[in-house]
Amino acid sequence: MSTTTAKNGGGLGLTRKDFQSDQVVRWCPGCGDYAILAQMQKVLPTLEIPREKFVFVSGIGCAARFPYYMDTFGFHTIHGRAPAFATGVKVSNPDLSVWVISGDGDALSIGGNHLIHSMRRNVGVKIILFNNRVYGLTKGQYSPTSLLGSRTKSTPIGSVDYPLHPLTLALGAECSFVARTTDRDQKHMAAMFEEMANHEGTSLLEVLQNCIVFNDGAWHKFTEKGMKEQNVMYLEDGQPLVYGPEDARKGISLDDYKVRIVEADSPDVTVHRVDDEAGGYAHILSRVELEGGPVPLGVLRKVERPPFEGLMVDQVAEAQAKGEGDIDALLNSGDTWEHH
Amino acid sequence: MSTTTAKNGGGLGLTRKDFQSDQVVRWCPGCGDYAILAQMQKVLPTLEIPREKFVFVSGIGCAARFPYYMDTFGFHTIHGRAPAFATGVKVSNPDLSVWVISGDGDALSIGGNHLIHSMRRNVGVKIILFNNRVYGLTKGQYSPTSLLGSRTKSTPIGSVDYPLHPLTLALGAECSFVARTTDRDQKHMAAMFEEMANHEGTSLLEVLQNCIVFNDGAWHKFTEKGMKEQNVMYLEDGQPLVYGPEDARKGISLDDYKVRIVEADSPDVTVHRVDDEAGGYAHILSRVELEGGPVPLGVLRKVERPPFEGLMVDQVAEAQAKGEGDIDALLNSGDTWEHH
Amino acid sequence: MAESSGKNGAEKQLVELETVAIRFAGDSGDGMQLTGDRFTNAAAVAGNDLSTFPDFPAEIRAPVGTLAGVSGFQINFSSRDIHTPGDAVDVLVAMNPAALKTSIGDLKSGGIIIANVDNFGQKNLAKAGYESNPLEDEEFKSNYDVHEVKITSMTRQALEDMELQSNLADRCKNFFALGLMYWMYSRPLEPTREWIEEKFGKRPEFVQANTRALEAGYFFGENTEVFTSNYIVREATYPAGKYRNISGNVALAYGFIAATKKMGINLFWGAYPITPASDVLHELSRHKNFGVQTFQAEDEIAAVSAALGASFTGSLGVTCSSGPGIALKAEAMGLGVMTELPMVIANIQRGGPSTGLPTKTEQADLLQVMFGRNSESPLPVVAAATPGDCFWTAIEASRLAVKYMTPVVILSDGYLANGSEPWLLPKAADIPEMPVTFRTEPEGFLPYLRDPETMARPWAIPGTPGLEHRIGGIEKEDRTGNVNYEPENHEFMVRTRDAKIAGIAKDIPPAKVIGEASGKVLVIGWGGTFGAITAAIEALQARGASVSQVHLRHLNPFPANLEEVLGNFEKILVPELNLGQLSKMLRYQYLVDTISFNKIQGKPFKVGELITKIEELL
Amino acid sequence: MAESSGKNGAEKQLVELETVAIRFAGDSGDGMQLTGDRFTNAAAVAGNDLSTFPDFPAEIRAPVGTLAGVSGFQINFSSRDIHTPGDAVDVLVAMNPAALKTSIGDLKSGGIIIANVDNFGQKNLAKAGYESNPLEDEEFKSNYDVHEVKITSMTRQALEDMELQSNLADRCKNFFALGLMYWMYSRPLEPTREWIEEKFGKRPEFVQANTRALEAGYFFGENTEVFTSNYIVREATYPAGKYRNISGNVALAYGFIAATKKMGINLFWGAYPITPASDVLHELSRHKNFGVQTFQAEDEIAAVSAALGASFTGSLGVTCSSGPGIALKAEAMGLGVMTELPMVIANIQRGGPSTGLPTKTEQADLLQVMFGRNSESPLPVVAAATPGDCFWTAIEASRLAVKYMTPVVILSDGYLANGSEPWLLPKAADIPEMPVTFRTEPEGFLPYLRDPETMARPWAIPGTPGLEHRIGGIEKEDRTGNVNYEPENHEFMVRTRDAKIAGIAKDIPPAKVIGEASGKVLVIGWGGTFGAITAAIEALQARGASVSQVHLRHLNPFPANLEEVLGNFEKILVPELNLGQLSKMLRYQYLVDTISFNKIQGKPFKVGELITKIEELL
Ligand SMILES: Cc1ncc(C[n+]2csc(CCOP(=O)(O)OP(=O)(O)O)c2C)c(N)n1
Ligand SMILES: Cc1ncc(C[n+]2csc(CCOP(=O)(O)OP(=O)(O)O)c2C)c(N)n1
Ligand code: SF4
Ligand code: SF4
Ligand SMILES: [Mg+2]
Ligand SMILES: [Mg+2]
Repeated sequence: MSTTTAKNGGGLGLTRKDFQSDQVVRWCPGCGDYAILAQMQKVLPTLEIPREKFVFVSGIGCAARFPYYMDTFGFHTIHGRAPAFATGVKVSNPDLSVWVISGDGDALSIGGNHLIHSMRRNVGVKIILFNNRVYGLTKGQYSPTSLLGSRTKSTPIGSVDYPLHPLTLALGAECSFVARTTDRDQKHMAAMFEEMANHEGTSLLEVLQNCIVFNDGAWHKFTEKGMKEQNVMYLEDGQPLVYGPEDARKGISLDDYKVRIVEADSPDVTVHRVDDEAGGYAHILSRVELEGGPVPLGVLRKVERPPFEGLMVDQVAEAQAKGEGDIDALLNSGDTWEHH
Repeated sequence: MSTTTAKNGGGLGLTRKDFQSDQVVRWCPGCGDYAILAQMQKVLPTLEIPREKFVFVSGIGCAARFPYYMDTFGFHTIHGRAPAFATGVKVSNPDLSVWVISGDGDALSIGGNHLIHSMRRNVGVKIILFNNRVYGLTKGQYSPTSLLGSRTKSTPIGSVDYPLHPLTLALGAECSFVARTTDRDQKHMAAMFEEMANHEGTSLLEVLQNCIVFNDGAWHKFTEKGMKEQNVMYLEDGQPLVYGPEDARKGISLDDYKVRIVEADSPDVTVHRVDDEAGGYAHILSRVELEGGPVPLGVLRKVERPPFEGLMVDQVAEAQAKGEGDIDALLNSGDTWEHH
Repeated sequence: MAESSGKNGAEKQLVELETVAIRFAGDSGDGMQLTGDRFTNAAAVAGNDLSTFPDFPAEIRAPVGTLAGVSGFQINFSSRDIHTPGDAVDVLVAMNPAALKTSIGDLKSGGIIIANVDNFGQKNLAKAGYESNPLEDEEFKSNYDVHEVKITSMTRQALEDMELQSNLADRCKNFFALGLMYWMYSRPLEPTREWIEEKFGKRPEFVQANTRALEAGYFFGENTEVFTSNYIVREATYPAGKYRNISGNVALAYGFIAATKKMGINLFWGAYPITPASDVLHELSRHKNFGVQTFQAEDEIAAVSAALGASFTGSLGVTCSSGPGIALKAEAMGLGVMTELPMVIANIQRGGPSTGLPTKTEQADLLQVMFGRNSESPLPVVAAATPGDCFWTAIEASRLAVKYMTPVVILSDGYLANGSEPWLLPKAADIPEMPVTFRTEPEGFLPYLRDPETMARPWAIPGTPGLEHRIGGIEKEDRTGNVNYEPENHEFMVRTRDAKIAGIAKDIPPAKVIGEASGKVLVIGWGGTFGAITAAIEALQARGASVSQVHLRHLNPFPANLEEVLGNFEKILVPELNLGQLSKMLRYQYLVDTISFNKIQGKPFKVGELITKIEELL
Repeated sequence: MAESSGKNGAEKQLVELETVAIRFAGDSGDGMQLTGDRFTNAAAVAGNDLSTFPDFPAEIRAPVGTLAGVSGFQINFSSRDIHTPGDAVDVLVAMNPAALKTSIGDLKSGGIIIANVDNFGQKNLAKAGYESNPLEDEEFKSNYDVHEVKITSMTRQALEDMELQSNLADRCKNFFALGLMYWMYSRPLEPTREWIEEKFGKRPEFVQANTRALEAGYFFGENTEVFTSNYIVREATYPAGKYRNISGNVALAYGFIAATKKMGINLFWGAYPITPASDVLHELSRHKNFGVQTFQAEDEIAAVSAALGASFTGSLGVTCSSGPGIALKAEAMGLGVMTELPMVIANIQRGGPSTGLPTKTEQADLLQVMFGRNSESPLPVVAAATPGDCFWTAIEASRLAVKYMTPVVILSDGYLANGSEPWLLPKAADIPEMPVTFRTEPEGFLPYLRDPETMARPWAIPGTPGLEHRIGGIEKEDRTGNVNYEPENHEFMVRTRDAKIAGIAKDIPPAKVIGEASGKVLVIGWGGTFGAITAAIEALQARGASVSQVHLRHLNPFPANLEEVLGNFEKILVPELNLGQLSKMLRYQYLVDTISFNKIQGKPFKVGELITKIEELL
């Protein structure tokens, strides 16, 4: 429930508190979701967008409870379908800032099709995929991102499904903005939210998120002090792919479609480019950690393509420019006759 | 209906006729589907597999009528779900040769999710995607592969959806075998069917197929004499990416993640490799024609990964090896007590 | 009454008839639908009442000459009020043996056959499963008035000097058949000539070829001695006004356009193609100038979801499909019920179960839309009675959706969707205004605070300052709409949702009894059987039988007076194209011992079937 | 009857009781489910009859101390035959104020409260919405027998010398509470000690800590003067034999394992996780040694599709979900009906509509499974009555599926799924053999040639030489199963499918009347309300009331004698946890004026509610 005083935003001094709803947050203590919520509540007031223009749409899952905690418009829909609902919202009013909150099960298992179709259409929605490699809400089954052999409630002797890699899939669906962050990296997450907020077309952000209850530590390698330094590579457009602690910097070469770890100052180090039209570079980049490298955090790909809702609205506007619809004219179109 | 005489196949002199059912083929005269059917009926008898081991599973669409015309086991299911049905079939009896027949609407629109999940699981089914860039059976709406701006029954003033590219998507879903052919290239198609028959894990073959009624000529550039010579590039593992008529051969360089057309004998010409683990090379290859190059025909990617049904069956076998299930033991497990 | 006619040729009889039914039947590629359409238009413009029934195969183009490939178009036209395409036809135009075979059972004894003998060769006869040519069978010939016409060759002849490819010439043969029928039923050629001009204007050779074929057919009738009489069906005496011929799917599209225009909001159409619903999408996609957004989604689930998202955002979200697609929408419809958002779900029913008979009609999804969702999930259901009525049903569904903040289901069917009838054009001004008021006032706003009269919650759309709120599919707290798991609140909300829908009974017209208010038999129907039932009732009432009729537009809730109405009759007959679904609903609701009369053949009722059944009960 | 007890401590009264209901209630993290489980086991081993009702929040871990986070476990145990977890509880163990608040309404007046006062600080009281501490309220104290126990601090004390982190020590406090209850109800500690050993064996410090906490609780009861009496509930006199305690979901899993083992075919389980159905998947995935394949699909549609594909290939394909997931399966279920393949669809119902109350029980999906598919799409529906009965229901559903070549729906619900009861273990040998015969003979094989008795078509699986054939969702020709669009064939097939399912009535037991065969009131129920209805009926019959009971396992078709049975009573009461769904079915089928009694609170009926209602009718 919102407060009854209208806030018109627009640099009108919105604060973090303005984005906190009156509902008690009900995630498990220590869940990575808290950090994501907090960061969102911090970033939104800085965007100079009136609060009433924000819509959060979600499916079902722990992550999907997110909209209840944001004092914006929110729609907690059904499992897997959030991108489709969000498409209806965005197309109905392209002026809104529409965010989709989804989990790895919600977005990639039951919802995989809507996800890829919203991305290929380039619907201007901002999708945050909370990837904890498990089904949290239903208490611990494996998900499409769980590793082969995962022992979970539904796979007590190990799963036999190869996982999906969300960013690779997104690139296969030609998503125009593809990025990754972690639930522990507050500043980086904030930067990603801001970039998404400003991207036209679909943006997909994978957040490596810790489910402390059912899959604790899934991402520790990339989030914990003492490990993340070696295992994380921050991406900067136009900058070389380098990572590692100051005293042991390494570089990544992606020459000839292979992942190679090289010295940080090697001439073979690949320079990052976000505007990878053909997508092959971003594809291999999305797999660096699978080939023994670090996990890339940041924007993997960002290309410009007119968003779906714009094309849709333009088409209607063009048709209307040729003459707004008139019911009588419509009914009287075609062959008519007078009967006496 | 099958004939009542059993054919055990296995080099037992099966012929094309053995694979023709008694149902009248009901596609439009001139439809590209005929050629695909004919080729399948020619290739299967050469595989030394008994006829009763073949199962054709399809969704709904013109293409999906295919199983009715094959004198094998066939299951014409519901729209978009064929890969899921086929998964149940294959896992229940991994010994069967299971083929999925699907259209661009069936496989990529309503069925996109099952498609990507069967591919990421590497279920050993052979998927043939009849891509005619239109909904045939429902009489001519645009499909997810239709070009932006397509004028169809449902988009009389042009579509505003960017298309999906089936092979790019398949690579995003990490499909272990990805190939393309056309409905006019009989020999090439036969070679592809054979390769699929022998691949373990999911194989996806896109067939550029002409719908003569609703989208005639969609692929003429790649299938008609006088045009295809310039526009088609045949892929051979270990061979350079070259194409074009004898007197005007060209090469494709994919260096540095860009598509460049070069002289056929240029040292920059990229050498094709099907075993592209990381998938970035295959990804860019799947987009060569979008970047102004020819359309690649043949196997884009083929990597080995144990198929899902094998892992599934092995897990059950292992469990059974430790002691076959006994109902009494099961019921008596846990805390029990005698009541007198 | 007969007068003599004939200009250049033999003196011929002009016989006046009251009602004529013609069936054009041929291969899918023969253009029978187009021919039927044109004839329909001519009959309409001549002021006849009429009803049509297109019937086409499931395959796009089944093999030429086969039974599976036959495409038919039946038109019934009359100088009196009629309601159906006719139980049996007076004239059968059969372009090949398969067409003859599939339609002959519907030809009246003694009826006219115009057979295109050019196609009655051995091969075609065999494809149709004829061992010998029926046209040459003496018994057959004595049963019908058989005219063997060389339609193909005469068409070719007429175009001989045009140097067309022969297959192009052959594609004009339907116009020859049409011309012949125009002569036979005294229709002017002019409107069709104009139509050809307009349609093929860009290809002058097509214009010429088709026009010549049309004229050739006409003159053939006029000049040869084969036909000794032709006929006239005079203007019907239906209400004066401006008319057009309209199919159910077009009327449905227009209805939604009109409704949203009257509401002053945009129409968002989320759909996934499926026979026989796709044409509504096609039609709407041509009218974006009304601010209509058409979204061809990746599947039915996305279609309904996007529609509900659009409704949340202040458009009227509508989704349209047929049975199998409706099944996929169930979960999202349930969310619509829980979130109490306006939305319309149109189900153009077809034969089932499963894929069933995709191009055939049926009305067997009533219980599906009533109950096909988890738990208690009530929503209003309305059904269209005739093609033109689809327009008004769309408006009524939209009105209820917005006024009561609820998803509403419309039931149409394949017969209404593709069939057509002359339709008295309403004026925009005659359509009631239905202005929408979105909530804007933050003071006192609660998402689930209900209007005391309608029990509707406020429609508060994103973008409205101060109304930020969250909704979703988990049980909601009364008034606030917050997530709430308390037992008493749940029971309260379940009963409230139920009461809201039940309460709509106060806002809909009472069931209207056609005929005496009490008596022996009441025939109660719904949906596309209206025409056939009405025709049967009229015939029986004309004979003085004690039979009355109620046709339900509102299936949930039922009109408030329905129980009383039912109580006034000795027997209640419920004819349905299913195994008795409305019948079940009447039984559990009113404990009335309905008599079900069912037909599940993918075809509408025949008037005669109904009359026979009703007579049994009288 | 009372005897004196007490070893080292004060002399205490040992009071014999017939029936006791205890509720353990605390935070989700407090381990109440485990505590309840252990107590249940102890009661079971002691030979009591019992019934349990776990009730947990929708959130994984709602904020500590809040009402939303309360997790409860109720157990009713008795020396006589009981059927429900008890309308009200005798003892409430409340680990914090929120637990007290949510449960106090269910405590009998004068009932015992064991409150962990360590958690009754200001903060926790506020979180539960208490303005002051109820334990200090005089009126409150006079209404109940309140025991303020420092469970947390005493547990910490008991573990003091172990140098555990305090949060680990605190996690043992549920064992303290359990130990106290063991003392209070005279249960031995040994089995739980052993269980702790087995469960935590790998972490010796856990074993020690939990054991000590358990003992501390027990000794606290024995030694302090707070409790003046403890109780004994003697063995119940239910049938002799070997028992275990079983929940509905485990029983369901076992039933399918047993059924397929008896059939000699593999079980293919296609499922997508959803509360409260997931546990069946979890259980089955542990028993692959029975040749069980568990497939966690990408969604419910894939789950049912893969199951049907597996059935086509000769496994028994089963899919399991809850309401919203069942909605998604509708289309594929229709394909199962059309292709006449065996398959079982288990629906573990939960509160709705939409996402509803995911962790609460309801029985409101009956009409959904009956009618939630396009067109006429009949299939058998069976429902389980008690947790243990889920086993037999699974076997019955499997039997019908394979014998009649049809999809079959099982209805269970959240209450049965998670609740448990002592279950008389059947012997494998007692389960009827159900050998499956696949068709192998090519001679005379036609895919839709039916068995004259069952009307089932042959099961002819891929891999069988000479039986190559094609099936699908388009209407099928009688006998051959080829695609067929003919009107008469369609009607024939629709009626045949209907008749096949209706014919199953011959193969199921007649409805059994519990009580007099005729009389004033018949209470007719189905599903998980069995326990509550039975308890109510027994109580009333004991008082000589003219009331009888029928509980339906088969909901479609109904038992053949049902109409006759209904006719023998003046009033028919249908209690349901919905708005009257079976009631509707009885009304339309038998035109009987049922009286609906409905509760939709996500909770089972209380026996008292039913008694009151029935008494109204007597
Ligand atoms: C149709 C349907 N199927 C299944 C469910 C049960 N369900 C709810 S959330 C969920 C998965 C949650 O996993 P994820 O999306 O990864 O979110 P998380 O809880 O991990 O944040 C499932 C299976 C449902 N609510 N609806
Ligand atoms: C649930 C459902 N939705 C829609 C349809 C209608 N439908 C049948 S086939 C089809 C698309 C066919 O296109 P494609 O897969 O490209 O096959 P093609 O006919 O072009 O070979 C559609 C929309 C259906 N049968 N079922
Ligand atoms: S279950 Fe996991 S994802 Fe869900 S709230 Fe708890 S910690 Fe977070
Ligand atoms: S509609 Fe197109 S795809 Fe379908 S059968 Fe005809 S030509 Fe082939
Ligand atoms: Mg997750
Ligand atoms: Mg297609």
